[in-house]
Amino acid sequence: MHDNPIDTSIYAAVTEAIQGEARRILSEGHVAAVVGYAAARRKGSAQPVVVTRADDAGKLIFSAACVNNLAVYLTKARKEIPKSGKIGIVVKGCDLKALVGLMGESQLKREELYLIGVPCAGVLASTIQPDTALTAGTIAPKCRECDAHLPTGCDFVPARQPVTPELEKHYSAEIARLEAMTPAERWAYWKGQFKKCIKCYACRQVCPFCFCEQCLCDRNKPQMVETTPRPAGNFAWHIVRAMHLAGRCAGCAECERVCPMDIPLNLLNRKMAKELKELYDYEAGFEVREKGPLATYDEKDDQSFIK
Amino acid sequence: MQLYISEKNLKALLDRLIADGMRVVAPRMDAGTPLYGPLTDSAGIVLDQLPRRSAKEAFFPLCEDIMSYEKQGRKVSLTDIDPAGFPETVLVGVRPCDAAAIPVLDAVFSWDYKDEFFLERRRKTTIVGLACTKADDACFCTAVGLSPANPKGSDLFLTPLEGGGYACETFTEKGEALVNANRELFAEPNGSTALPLAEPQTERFDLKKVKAWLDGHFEDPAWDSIAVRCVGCGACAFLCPACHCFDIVDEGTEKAGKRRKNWDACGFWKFTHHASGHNPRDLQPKRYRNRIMHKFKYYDDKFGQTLCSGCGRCIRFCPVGIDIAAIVSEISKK
Amino acid sequence: MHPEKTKHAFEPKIIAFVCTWCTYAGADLAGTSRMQYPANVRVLKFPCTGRIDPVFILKAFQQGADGVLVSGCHPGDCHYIAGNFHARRRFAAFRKLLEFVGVDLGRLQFSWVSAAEGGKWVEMVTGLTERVRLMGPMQEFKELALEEQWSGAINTPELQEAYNSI
Amino acid sequence: MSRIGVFICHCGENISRTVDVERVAAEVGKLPGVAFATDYKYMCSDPGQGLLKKAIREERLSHVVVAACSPRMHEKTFRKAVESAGLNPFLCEMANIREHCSWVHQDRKEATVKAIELVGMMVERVKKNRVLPTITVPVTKRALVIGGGIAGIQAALDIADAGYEVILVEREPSIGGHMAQLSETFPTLDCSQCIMTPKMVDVANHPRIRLYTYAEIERVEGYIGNFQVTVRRKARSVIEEKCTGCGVCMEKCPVKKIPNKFDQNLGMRPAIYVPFPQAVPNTPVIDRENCIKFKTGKCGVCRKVCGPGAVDYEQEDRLIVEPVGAIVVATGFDLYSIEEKPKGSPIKGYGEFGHGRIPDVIDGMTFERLASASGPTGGKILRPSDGREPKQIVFIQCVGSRAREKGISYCSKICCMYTAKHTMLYHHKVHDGQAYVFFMDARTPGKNYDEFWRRSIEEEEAVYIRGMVSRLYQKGDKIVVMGSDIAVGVQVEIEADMVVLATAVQPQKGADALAQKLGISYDKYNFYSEAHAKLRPVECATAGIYLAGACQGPKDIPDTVSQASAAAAKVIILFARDQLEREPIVARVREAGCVGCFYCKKVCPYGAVEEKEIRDRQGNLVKVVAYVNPGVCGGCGTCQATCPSKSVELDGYTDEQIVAMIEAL
Repeated sequence: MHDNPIDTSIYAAVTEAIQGEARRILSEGHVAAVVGYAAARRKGSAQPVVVTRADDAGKLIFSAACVNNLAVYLTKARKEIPKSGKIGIVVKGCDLKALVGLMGESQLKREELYLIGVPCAGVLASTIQPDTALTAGTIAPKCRECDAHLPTGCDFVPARQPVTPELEKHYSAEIARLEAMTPAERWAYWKGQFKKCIKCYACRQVCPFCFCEQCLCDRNKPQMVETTPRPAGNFAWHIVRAMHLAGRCAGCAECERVCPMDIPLNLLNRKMAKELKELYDYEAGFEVREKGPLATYDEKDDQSFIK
Repeated sequence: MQLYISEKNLKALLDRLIADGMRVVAPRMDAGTPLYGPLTDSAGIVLDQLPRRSAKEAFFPLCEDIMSYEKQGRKVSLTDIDPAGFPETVLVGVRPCDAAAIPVLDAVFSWDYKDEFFLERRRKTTIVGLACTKADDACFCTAVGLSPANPKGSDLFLTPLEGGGYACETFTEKGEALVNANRELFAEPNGSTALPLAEPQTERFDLKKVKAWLDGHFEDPAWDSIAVRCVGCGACAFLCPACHCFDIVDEGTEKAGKRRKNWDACGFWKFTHHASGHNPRDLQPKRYRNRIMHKFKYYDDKFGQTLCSGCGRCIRFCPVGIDIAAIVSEISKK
Repeated sequence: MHPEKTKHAFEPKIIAFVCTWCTYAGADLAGTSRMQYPANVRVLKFPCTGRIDPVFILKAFQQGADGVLVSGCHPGDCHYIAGNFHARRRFAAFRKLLEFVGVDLGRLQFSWVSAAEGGKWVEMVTGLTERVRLMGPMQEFKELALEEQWSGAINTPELQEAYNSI
Repeated sequence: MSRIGVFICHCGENISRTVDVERVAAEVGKLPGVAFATDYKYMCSDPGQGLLKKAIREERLSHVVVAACSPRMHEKTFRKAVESAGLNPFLCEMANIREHCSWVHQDRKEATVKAIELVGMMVERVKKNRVLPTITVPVTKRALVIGGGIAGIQAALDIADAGYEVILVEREPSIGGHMAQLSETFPTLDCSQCIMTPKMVDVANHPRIRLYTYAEIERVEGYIGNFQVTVRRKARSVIEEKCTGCGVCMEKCPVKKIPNKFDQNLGMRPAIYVPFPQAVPNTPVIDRENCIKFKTGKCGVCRKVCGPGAVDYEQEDRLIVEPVGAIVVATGFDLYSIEEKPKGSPIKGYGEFGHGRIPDVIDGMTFERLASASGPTGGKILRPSDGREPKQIVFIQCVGSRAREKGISYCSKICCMYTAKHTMLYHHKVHDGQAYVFFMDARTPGKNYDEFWRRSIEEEEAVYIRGMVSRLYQKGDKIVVMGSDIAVGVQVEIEADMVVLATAVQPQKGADALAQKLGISYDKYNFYSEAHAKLRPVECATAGIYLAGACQGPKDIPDTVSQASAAAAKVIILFARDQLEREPIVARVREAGCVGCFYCKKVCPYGAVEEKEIRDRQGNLVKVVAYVNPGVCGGCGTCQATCPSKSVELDGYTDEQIVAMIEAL
């Protein structure tokens, strides 16, 4: 089961199409730069790249190792990317949801972007060596419940149809498992996970929605969240992080992928997404909406929990 | 002293140490992640994976109290942490890249100011190193002049043997003392050959050339292209066996609290952010430049050593795939 | 003659976050009406429940609260038009999060208490105090606060004492 | 380092009886930053405030905490005192150790410990308090009066006579309210319309009163001195400016038999109508539900006969925005109708009294219409069922009122007096008739009220029976009323021709919805709440909004008029100033941290958040950040709780202040 291969044969053609489109829009002056993926030293690996010359378009690739959500390079990590002109960006369906959210939060303007969508069958899980073949066992957990293999509303999408086998859903199963626990068991589970946290803030830095210039958790007057990586401070940080992403996170799972301590951060995000869907019938990332579920209200909202 | 210890006896040794009240720190699974930590018994030890965090935390904790304060009425009482209270420790299963970084850190912690928090732990800890038989393409100890069998930093070094067990060699008095106190668990070498050692694939850096380039290229457009992708987290520095920057924070309330020392990372925006609001390292490439400079130039300038032992953690766990081995290799070719 | 007071082995610390217009006034009314309730509650006044950041609830637990009460104006009665509507959503989400990380929601009570509901205020405070008294101290956050990373931990008698005291 | 002064009030014995105030002062005196701590019998008294001011000067205090009653009571007092001693008033905080401590706990030890902690919390909070400058805002010197009954009319006339413009909004087609429906008024028995209609005309003719009848409040925005009120002028179908009030349309309207609400549905009116002949404005309105033109498209008689061409079938609702500086709410009351239980009403109903089932069981207001010379019977008391004169009439008091088991515990206040009046009016009109009154107590406090009540018994021969009615039922054309006379201890059975129920006074329907638009509070019966039961009976807790009349609680005419004039005086006081100082509890944006996600703007209930461009010296756009208009900000702080980076902060309730309090626990 776990070694069932997943067909990534379209990625070669997708790579070629991305290169062609990038070359065209750069040479025709449509965009000032294209943010995409390029091969790196390690076998099979890929890393984010900013291409500004048409001649460099050949560097762009797409493979199962192209795990990053590049949306982060359009907001807070944007400082070094050419400011003038449109930016082209290579996006998977999951990444696109973040862009949609960022547009709703006044961080991006659609007209300033050129979206190169990627038909995607899935990418590798975080702990897997980059040269590993994509299988049911090596695929990233988020890809198991992907509903956006083909991004919509992009300026360009290579005409390829990814083959996407039905996979067991990871997060839904994990949420159900945790929900079935007693509060004490859940506490013990999360305590064990959060204890590992070293406050490297990789989760925050890669998150497209953690675009604040000064994170609340970095402030010391008052210190809302302890900065020390002790169990208490870690717990507080992760609760605050999950709460700040509630109703915004569309599940790119970058936080979880980059966590060097393997903390299942996206599980918290998915749980919140599930609750907000149940409470307010809201799902992030499908359309540009001015107000998220926690920025608006309905007079008839559920208040069964309020006496 | 060259000896042999079987896997069984190694575990017996650990159990005996634990029973004697010694703190035995070794890689074990912690909520699904291989991490160093105190063992409760030898069964928990995990020796087939490189722990996610390096061994430095046994001497330079992720977070430690250095002082506490308490206000009673108008009186404030301060209590220093006494390093004498640190526990005697045996650190087991330390890979050469982790072990080699520890003596490198001695330099900075005993330079002008003697950091008793670090040094007392150093004194009280016996390091049992372990040679590597596996490497992936992020490993590059050989590129910085170390090797999968280098005992640098180890008091006692274990090399896995064909047919099981370890060749055991002592390098310091501490190592010898550990062996002598438990001599019956060790045997004379039985002539088995060592397992084939790992062979990291990276070519050796010319560290002199690297430093020479760095000496002259504080300002260089290359930094922009190297670090354009850096998102400014601290994963590389925190996983690194040699990075040792820390931040001191006071935490608590008006009534009572602690002064604490935490790991810090030069990749953070806040690292050089002045109270005035000015930040001399205002952009990410300047911060990443500091990481490379510190490892391959500043530390060399000051202590004649390189602040990198090639463990490859920063490569494996960089969220955006920054590859220090590739970068330094590139520099060495300039 | 005062009625005999029952002594309890455990007196929980209850923190109440209330809005100034309704619940604070309701609590004032309980006072002017000389109603009686357990002395465990400490009230923090906010202009509006809309001002109550979930972090404060977290912080209260971290600072040793055994129970937290959050109370404001009934829907539609908000002095600031809609602050309590926003708060309602925020709290609905936050309590789900706390529940998911293992906080027993029995310790967290939300209520609408108007300026006219002194009796309801008493009922809320008494109910929560009694429930939390039965549940015992909120160990989780207190333990967490004392816990160190293994590498930074030192086994001092003071630390042990602190552990034993919770 | 702060030098905080802490002042613990005994409040006579109100606090010191339960809280060991000296101990509290001693304990908080030890807290870091506290330079001075003392206790005093009455902090709010002159000597108490003197003590405070003296300590500020002599001890060079930087902050002040007064531990006493609720800040809702005396925060202003102490802040003013602090200010007069040269400190910024916002460096003073109160710890509530009375309402929240001494009054609600009996155990002295527990209460003392709690008081020490409450004061300790405020000490930590006040350390983080900042000097806040007062914010001044201009005052729009126009008032809005909601409700055109006697309360609204009086308030509008008083304010307008003082020289200010008034917008008077009335839901019905004419002003006048309930008072216009009454026959004669107690305790003088002068004709209600005779004293009311001149006032109505005064309103119509007043150069500074703009009257919107057949209109409702759609939306209220802004704050004291600067409200923006949107008024919905419902389509009248008659152009007021053109109509001369000749009445031809009403004469010619083919639909004539529509029960007239003004006459409690006893009289009839056409589909185009004024509710009563003296209506102000004397402009008809088309009742679109009953008009043939609107129902079928045919007819159009009224337009044809209207000389000035005032009838306009196409007219639509119009929304008018009026800037005003103050609002008087005078929406009045309604009688509880026990035939139907209004949705959400706390009253359980009085099915046993047959109202709605037995035609000759009526309520007090219907009796008023029967007794009124301009009423449907021309002032004759006649039974609705057969038009006969009732020879035996029973009045039942406290129907709904003072009946906790039915859901209302308050006294409706006016029924004793109007029932006495009814017995008199009855006796004057039906000389051979006999009136019986079932009552619990007669409540007659008021000038000449008890004399009036006695007259009804002694001179007008009403028989008062102390006791309640258990049941009544129709028997032939009689109504059998069964009750008890508890004074004598016997069961009473009266065969009556008519029964009049003094049903409870309730707020108008929709009072809660209006309160929500205004942002004012109301009690569980939907009566509007005053800011203080004794000392601020006319003001709402929401600044700039005042109450007049029965919308605040049951009231008779003299009380209503007094309160209306009082509310008008409050408005005039406000308008006497050009600038208004407002509490500086407003949100401010820390631009350095703002990333322009505008969550604050999305949640701000006041629309106070604007987008502001930050440009560098060359004029290049650096970023767009939020800006809070301090004049518009209501000070709720929802923006701060929502802001992800906490780059907007509510002065007076900063995170630092709140966290300091939490950490003090």
